[in-house]
Amino acid sequence: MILFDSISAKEQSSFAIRKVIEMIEIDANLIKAMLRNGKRIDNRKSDEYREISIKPEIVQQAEGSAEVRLGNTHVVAGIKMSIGTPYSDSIDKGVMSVSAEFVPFASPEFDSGPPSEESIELARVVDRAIRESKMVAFEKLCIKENEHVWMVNIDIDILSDDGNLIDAASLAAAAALMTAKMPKLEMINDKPVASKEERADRIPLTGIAVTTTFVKIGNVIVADPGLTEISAMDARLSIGTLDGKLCSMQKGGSVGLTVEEIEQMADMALEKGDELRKELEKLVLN
Amino acid sequence: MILFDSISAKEQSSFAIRKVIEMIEIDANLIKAMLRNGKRIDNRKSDEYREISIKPEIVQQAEGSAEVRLGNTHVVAGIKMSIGTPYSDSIDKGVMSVSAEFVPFASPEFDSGPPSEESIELARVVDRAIRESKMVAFEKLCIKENEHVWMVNIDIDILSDDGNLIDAASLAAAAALMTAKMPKLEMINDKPVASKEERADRIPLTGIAVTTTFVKIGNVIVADPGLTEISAMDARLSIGTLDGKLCSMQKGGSVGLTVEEIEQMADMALEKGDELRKELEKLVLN
Amino acid sequence: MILFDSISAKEQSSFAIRKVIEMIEIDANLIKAMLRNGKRIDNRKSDEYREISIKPEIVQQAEGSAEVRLGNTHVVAGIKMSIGTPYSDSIDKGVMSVSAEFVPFASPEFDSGPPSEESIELARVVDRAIRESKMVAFEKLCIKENEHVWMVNIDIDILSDDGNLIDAASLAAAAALMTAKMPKLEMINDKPVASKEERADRIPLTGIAVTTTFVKIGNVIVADPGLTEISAMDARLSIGTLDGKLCSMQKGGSVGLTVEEIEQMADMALEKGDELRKELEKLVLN
Amino acid sequence: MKEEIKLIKNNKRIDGRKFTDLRPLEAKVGVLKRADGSAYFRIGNTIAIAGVMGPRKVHPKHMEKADRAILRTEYRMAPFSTWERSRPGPNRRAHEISMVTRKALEPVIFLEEFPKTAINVYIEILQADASTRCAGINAAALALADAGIPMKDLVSSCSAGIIEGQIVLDIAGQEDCHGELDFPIAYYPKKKHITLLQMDGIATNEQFKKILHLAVSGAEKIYEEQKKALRQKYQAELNQ
Amino acid sequence: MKEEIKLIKNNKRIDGRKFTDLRPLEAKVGVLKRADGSAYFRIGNTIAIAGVMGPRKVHPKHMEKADRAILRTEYRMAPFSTWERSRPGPNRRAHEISMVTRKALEPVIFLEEFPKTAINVYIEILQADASTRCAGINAAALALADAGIPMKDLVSSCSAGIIEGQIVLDIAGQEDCHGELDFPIAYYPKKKHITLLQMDGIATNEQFKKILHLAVSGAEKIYEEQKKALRQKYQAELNQ
Amino acid sequence: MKEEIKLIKNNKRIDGRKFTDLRPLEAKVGVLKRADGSAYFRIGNTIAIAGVMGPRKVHPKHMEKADRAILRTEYRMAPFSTWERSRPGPNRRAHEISMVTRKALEPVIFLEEFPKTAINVYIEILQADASTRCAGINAAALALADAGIPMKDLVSSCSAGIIEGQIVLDIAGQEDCHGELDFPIAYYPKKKHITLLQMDGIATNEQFKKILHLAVSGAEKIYEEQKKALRQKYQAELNQ
Repeated sequence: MILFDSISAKEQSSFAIRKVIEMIEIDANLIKAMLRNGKRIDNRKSDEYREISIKPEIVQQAEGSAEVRLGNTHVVAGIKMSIGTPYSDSIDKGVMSVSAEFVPFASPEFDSGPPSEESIELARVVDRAIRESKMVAFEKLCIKENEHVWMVNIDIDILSDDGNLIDAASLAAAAALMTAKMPKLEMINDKPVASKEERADRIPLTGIAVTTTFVKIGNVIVADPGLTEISAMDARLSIGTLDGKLCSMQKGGSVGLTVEEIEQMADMALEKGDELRKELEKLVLN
Repeated sequence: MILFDSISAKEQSSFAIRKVIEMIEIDANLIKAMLRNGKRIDNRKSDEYREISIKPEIVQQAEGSAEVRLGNTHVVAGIKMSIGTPYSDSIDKGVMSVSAEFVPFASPEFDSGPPSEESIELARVVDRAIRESKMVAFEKLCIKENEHVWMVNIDIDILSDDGNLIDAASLAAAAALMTAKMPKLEMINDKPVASKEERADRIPLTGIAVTTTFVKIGNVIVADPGLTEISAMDARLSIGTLDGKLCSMQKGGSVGLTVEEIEQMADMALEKGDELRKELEKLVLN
Repeated sequence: MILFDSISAKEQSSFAIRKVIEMIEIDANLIKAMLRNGKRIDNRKSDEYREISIKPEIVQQAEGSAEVRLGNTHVVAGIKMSIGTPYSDSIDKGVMSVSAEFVPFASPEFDSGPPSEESIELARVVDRAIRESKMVAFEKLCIKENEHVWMVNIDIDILSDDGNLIDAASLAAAAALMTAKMPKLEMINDKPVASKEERADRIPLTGIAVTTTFVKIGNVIVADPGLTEISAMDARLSIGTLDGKLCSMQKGGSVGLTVEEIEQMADMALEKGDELRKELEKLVLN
Repeated sequence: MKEEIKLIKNNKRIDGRKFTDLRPLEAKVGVLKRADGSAYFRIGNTIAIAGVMGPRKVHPKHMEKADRAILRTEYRMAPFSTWERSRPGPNRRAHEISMVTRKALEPVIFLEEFPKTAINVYIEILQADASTRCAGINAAALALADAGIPMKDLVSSCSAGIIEGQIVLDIAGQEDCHGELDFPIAYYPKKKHITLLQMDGIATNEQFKKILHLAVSGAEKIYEEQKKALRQKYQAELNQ
Repeated sequence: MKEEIKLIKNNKRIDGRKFTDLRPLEAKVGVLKRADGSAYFRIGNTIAIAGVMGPRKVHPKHMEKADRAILRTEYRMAPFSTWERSRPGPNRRAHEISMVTRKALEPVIFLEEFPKTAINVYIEILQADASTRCAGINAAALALADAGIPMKDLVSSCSAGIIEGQIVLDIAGQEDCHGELDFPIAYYPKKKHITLLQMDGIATNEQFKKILHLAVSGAEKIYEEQKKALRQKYQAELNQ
Repeated sequence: MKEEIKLIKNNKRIDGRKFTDLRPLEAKVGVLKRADGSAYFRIGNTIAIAGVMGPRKVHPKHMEKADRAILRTEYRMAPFSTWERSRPGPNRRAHEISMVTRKALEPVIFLEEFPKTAINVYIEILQADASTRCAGINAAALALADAGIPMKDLVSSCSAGIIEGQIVLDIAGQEDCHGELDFPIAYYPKKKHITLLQMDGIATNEQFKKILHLAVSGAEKIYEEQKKALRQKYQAELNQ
């Protein structure tokens, strides 16, 4: 319908059709019926992830950054570092803060406004996977005990939500941490100052934590749920892992899980977590 | 109606009846008619308070705390102290701040949201009774002139609003102040720091201010109005007193008071204030 | 209708009539039709401003202040100064901040709430005219490089909006700057402190920037649009000038302007700007 | 470091007034073009402008009352009205003053004449030198009258207090920070009703009663000035 | 500068408990006069009060569901409940806990019995000494029952964790700051479903499975105490 | 302490461009799966993504117009897009840019085709290196086209300015902080209308006119690139 001289009527109609197809809602019952027969809506195996693309260092202004696509889910993580004061209960450690925001075009359901419950949970789950795994050597981010430490701000921009934001965001945060360069430290009048444009060392890491998310739909457990699977899910479990250990968990969804189901997901998380870590390491070796 | 094996049908019905009775609204006209005949809805005398219960030191984490029940009105006051900088117009005095919040279950009328007009007024009236009576020796809460003073945060949690929150909150604040223990003062690198868990002296007090509240309904003045009396009231006057003197007043309600009515309430406040003070002193002697 | 013994029935009716007349809406089409015949609704010439009244120093508590009436548009600007720290990218310069607020009685359309788009734009346009013209010698407002500078807060109170707030506010800000007296600087414990009540020097100015606003209605361009003209306008251009030069511009309205129209407005702005500057200078010589 | 300030010398106050004097005052009605009613009230260096909008539809609708108008009041201080710039936006003090102002005015307004509407009263303090809530109420009562809202009477507001042990009328300037007691009231003269009353500071019962009567006498003086301002406005309109 | 704190001595925890002991606990139902249902739950020094309001009309209306009630939960901490005063108003942590609390409770409530209404659950933490979300959920389940909301079961919540390498039940006090792993769950006993699960800290898969079973056993003990509290309340009512 | 930065050497700008060169640019249409229309626009190191949602129902309803769609625009900066982290949430600058962006786009959209709806345009600046509002408008115009919104034309936006006395096109990098004048415009090419115009900095009338013409010529170049991006998108779709 766009009145633009170079676009023909035919083009316009193909365009309109695409929009209609997109609007057909995939039925949650269909998904459940297919799963009972061992099929996912996009033919993936139950523990198979969608195609993953990870591009680090896409924002020059940020100390670290990465764009992650997980199928049509699309997030950007950016890291900004500055110098601040430590918390009084950990005077010799750097400080980290993780935020996540839906850009309003990420999803038709989204309305602009204060941070949603979902983005708060997302940020906190990503935060905990990093913090609890001890993957960042925060004790090395102390500049002067009780006075100056590095502050690591990780911001997640959600550009497109097609399901499983938690894993996408956690991959993006990890990739940004792995490739970030800290601002050069300068001393001005005996006070440490972060150089605005000069960068120096990498952020000290002890390993790479990733999150793997599973949903239970009926009696079936699948990994990396897409948006339509999430709309049909009963329960969700996101599990952070690092080097063969579990480091954080968060259950979602309004149905419970049995002990056995949780144990099964923990087993799968350790396996899939290693695969995702390999993807990330490939990236750094490049 | 709860589907719980140990609860019988009979129990359920007794429960339902209780709820219905509670829902019957007591008519403001009935209250007025009764008062014209010298009767209050709960048979109290015009200057009689409901049963008062005061429990101090109920929160270990707080420097001071007290739970007050005035009939079914139920509040908790908690005091937290920290070290801060004095105001530029009183560089040698401690700082006090009073806040009040309705916990949303305090009243069916209440909706969660920003602090209501009523809770703002409540906090300010309690604040002024304490501040203007000079019951706290703020000059003794100075640590170093122009640099460090004690900050006294008094928070009022309103758990159940059955009328006359002002007097309940002011009793709770007074009881919390009377029984509070200040954090121990430590010097770290020549800077005063409040110990997190060790406590030392009491807050220096010069007396005990209490607030007594009266409402005018038609031509009758009654003390300690219950919720139904408040719904029928024309005007309200809350009067702070200390040691036989008046120290603060706040009128409420959308009808005026005559000079004579105000004078009568002031006389009553001085008398009832002494009674409430005795209740509080009993508490401290225990 | 007011039931006040000294007001007669006749008075009441004359009063009611006035209100009715005010409520008659002037039709945008009428304005356009008149303009096609070269007439403005209030008979002004196309480049003629409404009557301007400027009263400086109307608020004793403010370092500088001025009340401006432009026809029935009515604003007050007030300047408060304090000592603060410079921005890290201009460590030897004073800091300025401009805010504007609609007092809710300024316009029947206005509803109380967060700052409106219109008041944000107003403040930013006034700010830029002052800042970009370099009329304030901010380098002279440095007290100690990288440590202490003067902060200049300019607040615009909009009391009555009858159109062209931008020019009225910019005149008021200029008049307040021209007549302001800075607080006396005192040193207390080697720290500079602004005296609360004693005033000293004037704010160092290099010239006087003013803003002149034009609207296009159909094919006609008029200066100083009144409220009804604004309701009929296609596009608006506000142009800041100082000493024969252009220093800031802001386009408004939802219709575009041609290059020629913009050039014409720039020419007019330089001419009208000089006239407004003369009004302001008259004020200072008084 | 702190100098002693003497607020009373030779039975005169620091600004030359006697104990029971009001500051010079000025009242004007109909000062704003676009409000339904408006007024300016100045007492000494305290300046209030009030504007009335309404009766108009209530937004949000669930706040409207089937049998009467609701009165809404908003008290604000211009950021430059005080020695230290006050941040725009209401703080807890302004919220409380808005509320007591509303309750001070409600008794005199025939709210039942305009069911399902809101009458909005906005008060802007342009310059604050003590007793700003009183000045605001005085301006608001005039603005309501100017808006043609049916009223039983005006409301007149005045403060009294104690400075250096002496009971005085209309606290101002240094008396505000260094005085011992501040006592603002609002008064509904025809009915002799006190519609606002606040007290901050210590008084014996005897002192209190004296202050109360003094404040009422002050409000009565202000009432006369308010009526004068209204008459001037209507006289001017008749002469047009 | 930091002292080493020993959390375990002689197979005893710092507060004298054995590894699989809960702290002393207390549960009371019907503690608030003006809520539709309420309960008090204390475990050691952690105190939660829950109040239920509803079912009632949904405001704003666009949030209502045609076929069932919506459950709303709000978790709050009293400002004086923690060693450092916590600012009033919800932060991100409180938002998250409100959300997981809601999801922990939803599975047991017959929401479909009250279409187009809201059931509001408010939790106030009066004193915070670890496992506050668990205490809040335990109080909330009792308050829902007290409000007469039809439920399939109660929900019982408990934490487990690792301190100094040892798996323990119901983390408290110093164990909270100095322990290695915190693991709160909520449990729907009749269905043996875990309705809340969070983990913070590092565990091998084997350790994890032990902790999970221990936490469930703790929740089962709490379930018995909750039922006792409910019975007491209804017994008291029958005796009136 | 401040070093002098030379922005122009040998008639070349600090990044090697000639005075009237644009930075290298890249435009892509249809980059977001879940938006109704979307586009990516990069010019040098400034990257904007725009997404369009709508036409859709207006919420809150009282903002809807009976005879046309309303256009809503929201300009945001990713927190990591600038040298100093920018706090999330709109500040006054972002509010103003959202507003001028809306007014820049409105003239080309057939809003009357979709009465009682809202068309929402969201712009996210991923990387900010001057002229972000221009990049945002360029992306937004493409995203509107991608969403199938009927338009009279695209809108093309570009900045010009003065650095070291020299008039240049498309201010970038150091030129932004150290230049003398910044002049962004938006342009509706078919009608030769300027729909956004802002100027910050001092110019003679003569200089101003040169800058104005230069900015228009820049916008015309960008217009060609935008059309190219649109053609690529539709060509790709036809080939599917």
